[in-house]
Amino acid sequence: MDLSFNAEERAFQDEVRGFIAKNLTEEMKRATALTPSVFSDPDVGMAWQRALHARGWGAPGWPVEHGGPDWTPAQRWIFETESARAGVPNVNVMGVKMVGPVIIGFGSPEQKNFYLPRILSGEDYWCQGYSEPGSGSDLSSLKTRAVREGDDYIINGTKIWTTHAHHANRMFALVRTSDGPRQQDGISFILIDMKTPGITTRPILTIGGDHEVNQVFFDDVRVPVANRVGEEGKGWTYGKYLLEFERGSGIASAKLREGLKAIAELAESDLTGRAIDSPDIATRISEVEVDIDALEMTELRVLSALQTGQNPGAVSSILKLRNSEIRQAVTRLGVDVIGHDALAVEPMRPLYQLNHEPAVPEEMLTVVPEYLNGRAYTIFGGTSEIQRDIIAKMMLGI
Amino acid sequence: MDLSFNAEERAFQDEVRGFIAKNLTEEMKRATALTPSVFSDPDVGMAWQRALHARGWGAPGWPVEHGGPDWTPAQRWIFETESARAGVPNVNVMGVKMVGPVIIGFGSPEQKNFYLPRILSGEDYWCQGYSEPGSGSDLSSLKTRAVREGDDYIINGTKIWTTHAHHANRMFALVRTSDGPRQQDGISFILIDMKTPGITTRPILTIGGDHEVNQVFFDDVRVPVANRVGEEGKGWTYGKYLLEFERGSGIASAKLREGLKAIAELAESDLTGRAIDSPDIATRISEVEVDIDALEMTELRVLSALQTGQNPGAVSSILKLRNSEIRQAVTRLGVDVIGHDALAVEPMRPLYQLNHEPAVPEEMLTVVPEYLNGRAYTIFGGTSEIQRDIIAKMMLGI
Amino acid sequence: MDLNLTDEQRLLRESAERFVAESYDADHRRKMANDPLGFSPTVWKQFAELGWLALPIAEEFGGLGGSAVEIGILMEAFGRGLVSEPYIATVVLGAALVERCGSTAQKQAILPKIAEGSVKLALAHSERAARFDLAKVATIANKTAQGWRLSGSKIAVLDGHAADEIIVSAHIRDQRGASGRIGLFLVSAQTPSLVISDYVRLGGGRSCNIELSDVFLPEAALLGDGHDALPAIEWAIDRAMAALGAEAVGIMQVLLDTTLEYTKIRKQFGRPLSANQVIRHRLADMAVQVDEARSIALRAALKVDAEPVQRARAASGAKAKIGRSARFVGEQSIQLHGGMGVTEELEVGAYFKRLVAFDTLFGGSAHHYDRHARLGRTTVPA
Amino acid sequence: MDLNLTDEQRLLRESAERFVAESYDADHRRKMANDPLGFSPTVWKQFAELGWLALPIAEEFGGLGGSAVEIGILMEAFGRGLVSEPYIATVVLGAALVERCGSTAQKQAILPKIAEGSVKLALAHSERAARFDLAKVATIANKTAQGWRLSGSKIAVLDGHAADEIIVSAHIRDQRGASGRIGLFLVSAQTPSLVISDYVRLGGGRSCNIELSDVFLPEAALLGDGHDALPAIEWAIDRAMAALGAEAVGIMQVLLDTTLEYTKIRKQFGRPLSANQVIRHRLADMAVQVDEARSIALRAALKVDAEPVQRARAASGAKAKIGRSARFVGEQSIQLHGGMGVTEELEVGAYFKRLVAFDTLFGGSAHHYDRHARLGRTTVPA
Repeated sequence: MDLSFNAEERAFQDEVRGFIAKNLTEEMKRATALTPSVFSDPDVGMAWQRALHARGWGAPGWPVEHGGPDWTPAQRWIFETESARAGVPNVNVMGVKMVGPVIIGFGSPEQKNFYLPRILSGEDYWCQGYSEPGSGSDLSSLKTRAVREGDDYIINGTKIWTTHAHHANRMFALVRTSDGPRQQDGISFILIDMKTPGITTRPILTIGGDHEVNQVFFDDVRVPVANRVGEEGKGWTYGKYLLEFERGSGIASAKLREGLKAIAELAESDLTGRAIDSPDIATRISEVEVDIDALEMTELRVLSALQTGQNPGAVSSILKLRNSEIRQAVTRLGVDVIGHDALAVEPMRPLYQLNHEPAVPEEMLTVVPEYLNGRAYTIFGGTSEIQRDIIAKMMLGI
Repeated sequence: MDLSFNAEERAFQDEVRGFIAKNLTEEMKRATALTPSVFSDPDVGMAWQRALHARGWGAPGWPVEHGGPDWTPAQRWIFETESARAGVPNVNVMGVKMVGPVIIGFGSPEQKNFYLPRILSGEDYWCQGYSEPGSGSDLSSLKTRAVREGDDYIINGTKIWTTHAHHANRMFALVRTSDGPRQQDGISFILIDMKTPGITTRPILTIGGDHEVNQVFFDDVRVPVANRVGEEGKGWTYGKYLLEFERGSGIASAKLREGLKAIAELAESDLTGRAIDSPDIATRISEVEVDIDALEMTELRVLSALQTGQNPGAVSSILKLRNSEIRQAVTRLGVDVIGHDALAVEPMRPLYQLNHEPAVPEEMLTVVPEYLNGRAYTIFGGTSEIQRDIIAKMMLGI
Repeated sequence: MDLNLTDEQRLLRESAERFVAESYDADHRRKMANDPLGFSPTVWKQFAELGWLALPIAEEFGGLGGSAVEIGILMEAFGRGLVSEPYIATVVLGAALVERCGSTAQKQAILPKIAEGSVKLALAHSERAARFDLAKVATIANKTAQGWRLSGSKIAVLDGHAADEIIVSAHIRDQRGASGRIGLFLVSAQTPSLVISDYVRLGGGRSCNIELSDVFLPEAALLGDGHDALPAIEWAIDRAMAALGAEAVGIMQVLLDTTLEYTKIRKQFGRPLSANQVIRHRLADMAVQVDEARSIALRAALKVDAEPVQRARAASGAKAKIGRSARFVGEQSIQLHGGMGVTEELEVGAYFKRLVAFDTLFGGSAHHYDRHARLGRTTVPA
Repeated sequence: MDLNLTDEQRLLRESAERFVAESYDADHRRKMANDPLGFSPTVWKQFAELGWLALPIAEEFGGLGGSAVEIGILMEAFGRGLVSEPYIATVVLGAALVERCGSTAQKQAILPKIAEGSVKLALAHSERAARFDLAKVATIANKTAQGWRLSGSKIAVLDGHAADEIIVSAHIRDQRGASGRIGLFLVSAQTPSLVISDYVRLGGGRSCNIELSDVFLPEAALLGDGHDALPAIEWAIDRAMAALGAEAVGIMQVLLDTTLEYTKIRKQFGRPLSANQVIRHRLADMAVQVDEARSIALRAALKVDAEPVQRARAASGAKAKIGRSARFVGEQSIQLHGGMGVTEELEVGAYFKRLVAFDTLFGGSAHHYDRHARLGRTTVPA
């Protein structure tokens, strides 16, 4: 057992650091720091995607033949950790980490040839059409329907919580193509051009004041059958594959640590009247830091298991649960640290392009929106209640 | 609205204080303080019962015609509060507060004449036979059976968690006299002389090291039918009446406050290296104190409502839930306050009659046993889980 | 000893609840959120007509001589509607400070106007470097030949943008240098070289930061006679915290009711959310905390006129405990509403944000548990 | 970077788990609880034969040169059986301090004997007035012509009753008065005027209080050369806390397994307890906390040889977090066992009590979060 990196790993770490130092501009860093939602605006995120792609690192998790860099789990760890430390923008994860792997696993050769390079290069920007009003955590009850008409599907219905639908030119969606005996049967996985006639997008503002998610309406939207990934009615399987693909590659601790660091710096600053000297702030920072330490060790244990080809077991729900809870603890600590200044709402967006003097120092601008938006961490992607159901069932057999 | 007492209430308060000052000996106080279980040993508790009875205060909640003092709710509040402040022993609540009201409400004239004076005087010491192994919170599933044989019942079965069965000369018990369509039908309420042949008692030690509860076995125990209270098969109703009788008369905050005070004094003492100066002890004391303040206000709101004949609503589950949780918080705080000394176990009982020098100062002797025994607060009398079920159903309608 | 409402109190509650139910709805709140004033002058006039602005003011100054319990009844109703009128700033803080510290002339000049709705006040006390320490004031009032010269920066001034007069706290520095006393100064909002930067306040209404650079004031701007005003500031803020606690109870009650309703209707996996025992217990815990908050807020109100340590401990205890339950009830209301709870589409978020603001105002839970503890020590630490 | 067990580590785990499963059961524990020694000398001999007493000791002194990770593997297995042998006192604290502070002669004299099982040690450091502050030592060691004279009171000495030699910390006072240095002194348990009062320790084993009134010791009783021993004491206790953390993980795992089993079997209202979603989620939370505790205990073990601040933060962080989960898992195990959990009839109580003792040993969660915080400040408070 050894926590330290070997010589090759250290060399790779230097390489990543060098790359970031060369490519990450101050503007990108500032824009990322001043983004109170999970995703970077495309102008910021895609600039970084292009830099990564130029270096051959555009899709860390993909197989080499499709442009992946062929990293070991430890290398991915190092890459993610250094990226978080440096504060790089978020790339379009719906493309790289979500639809990409599904196309690689189940897409036709034509689909692979067409879509994958466009994801890598940043030419395409994807959004995900899974949730619907009325089918939150119970996704299999979805009602958006695709009816076959010749070589096309005619899609009617609506999707909700569609992150960056207002930026995306493509959507991958789960739609109902038939009514199976079980609800999850009869769902298909479809790729949709967002410029197709009949698609309209309604912004949904978060309580933090951000426009990140949308409701998307489909009104007789005609999509070629060729845009279906894999078999008709098997979409549920591909959706689950996507979840499994993600499992075990969760590297969240490094970002959490940076988030905590920013809050701790505020707490040690005169801007907050040195909140760190107030009762409980210092120990709460320690509590969260230790929680992050534990999460990091769990991630590393999973990584070590993966490295030797072992199955890490059903820890993905633990990682999801704790990651979301710790994120909320960090953002809540932020609100408590800035004290009086938490009362000031800055409604303008993006925060990195304000054209007036804000009521609070710039370092505080994202604190309250991140806390408010962060309530979603324990809701989206399966609520904490559902994660506990899963842990009880999968790990404990009850 | 007024929190303060009026002139009559102040006069009564003086009367109670005078009574306590005259009757409560230092030995009784010390023995009470050194009792780490809920109930005083009978030699201590019954001495206090006799003093109360001599003053006409032997049964505060009873009607005047049976020897009650005819107090207003405010007077009962004052009496309970002053008693808690002074640290008086616990009397035999199974007699005064439990079986007494049932006999008053449903007993025959003979039963009233025979039993009530003996409860008041302390001649009888009662224990309660409700729970059975296998029927914890689900009391209606009880299996101890009383079969009619002439003018007697023949009782077979076993009761558990019988507090002070090893001290009591009488037990009131719920037993099954027939199998109704619903489980709670066919249960009868029986008064049993503990000296009846066929009764054996097995001590059950708590994790705190105290002998407070027992398992009681009934092996062809012959009890006169005349010892049944009320109708056969209606015992469940009487048991429920008992709970309702208790409802609203919950005055727990004064005792909690005294418990907290003892811990706070330890925390401010050199014996604990002034634990109060340690991180979090002082604020945790405040947290618990404020919780007690809130509980007290809720108790007073209930009292005020009762005073004007209003129905206080379904707050009894809230009072039970919070009382038990706050008690546990107090005892846990105690363990954290005494630090290193929490490691020392004193196995001898009673603690007020130790014949050797204990490993820790006397003020600390009950701290760990009270914490350990106190785990029962959220279990007995309906677990906290069941209280939450009740609150959801009764208060919220779900 | 009697905690039942009097008949008058019951009537006040009914009329306040009715007014709020009739005058405040989602549309009104959205309008106010985008309004440069953040509240409705018409409603303020109605408050005056209903006697609410006169409520705590002594009868000799045109008031009704009401107690903190009545203020609490009003505030709980305000909470139900997320009322954004500057009641705390003007009536609970402003009028109280004028009444306690002001000269007779000042009281006669200001209090009747507050009662009739023609003057609004605000208290500018907090400073960024002081955090929640009320004794830490860096703003200086220099005694000059003509009066006073004030310099300093104030933040988080509740409703300062709407006030006619702002009560500014400053360390008094006279001919002999720093006096060690804090003074309260009545500063007209029209005073030149007073820079007020207002902003939308989390959860409704507006607050502002104020820059004072060499603000010249007449002699009479000092409220009262120059005794140290810190005890009065603590007293007034304790009253405000008791009132805000009652408001928070009203807010929490709405969230509890709304969330309960939602979990009964919303179906997942073919059955209502409330069929889940975990959700039933969560709601039970919310209900328990709302009930406890109601008890402890009432206690703080009943203790506002007790001796200072008792009063302060009751106010801080209530602020701390309600702050904690407010966060719990607020966060769980969002959680149980699922995705919709995190959006501006429902009103849950607005109520939640007001609770977050409540917990932050005048210091969060940890600050007030600590104050409660420090005031409660029977001995002084070595 | 590799957190998989090596083959040797896997073997160690298997043999330790097997030994514990075969040698420890409820009867054995009950016997030990009433035993004046509190553990079995036969088992101690077996520990020696298995090489476990030699595990962390350097090879040159008859040891195996094992790391904290191996100690952790052993301790987790010990936790599963509630082992009460004085392993922490003798091997983790005692041997480590001798090895770090002792002269070569002292090491040669003591360490091989520990490894072979013929000498047991204990550390007498805590004092009542010091609480958990390791730097606060009131015991005095006066330098005399012949050697040393020690006076003071020690409490909570782990396994002191069974030790052949007790390592006592004291402030060194020489000819020039107080030196400001803490010394460690080897005191034979047979030394006259040493009063050892032992007691049953919560959760198993025994501890003692020790009175030293004018205890005369030879010059050579001082461990090492009289450098301030505080850094060594902190280092040794950090190692002990890492080891105890692993033990706590073993204890919690047993409680989780036992409670899970019980809720599947125990029926209430006609169905197993585990049919309640609230109970399933409670168990899920327990499982999550056990998993987190395992991670953070491993981290503390992997950091025992890091530079002091990193080591201490890892040890305190682990102690604090595991202390908290230990209380949660322990208390919930009792709660879910219902009435039976609060009695000595089941073993749940014994495991729970050991966890309470764990949280208390060397300071509770709050103390260690505070130490973690103080060591982590990047700037010094004003």
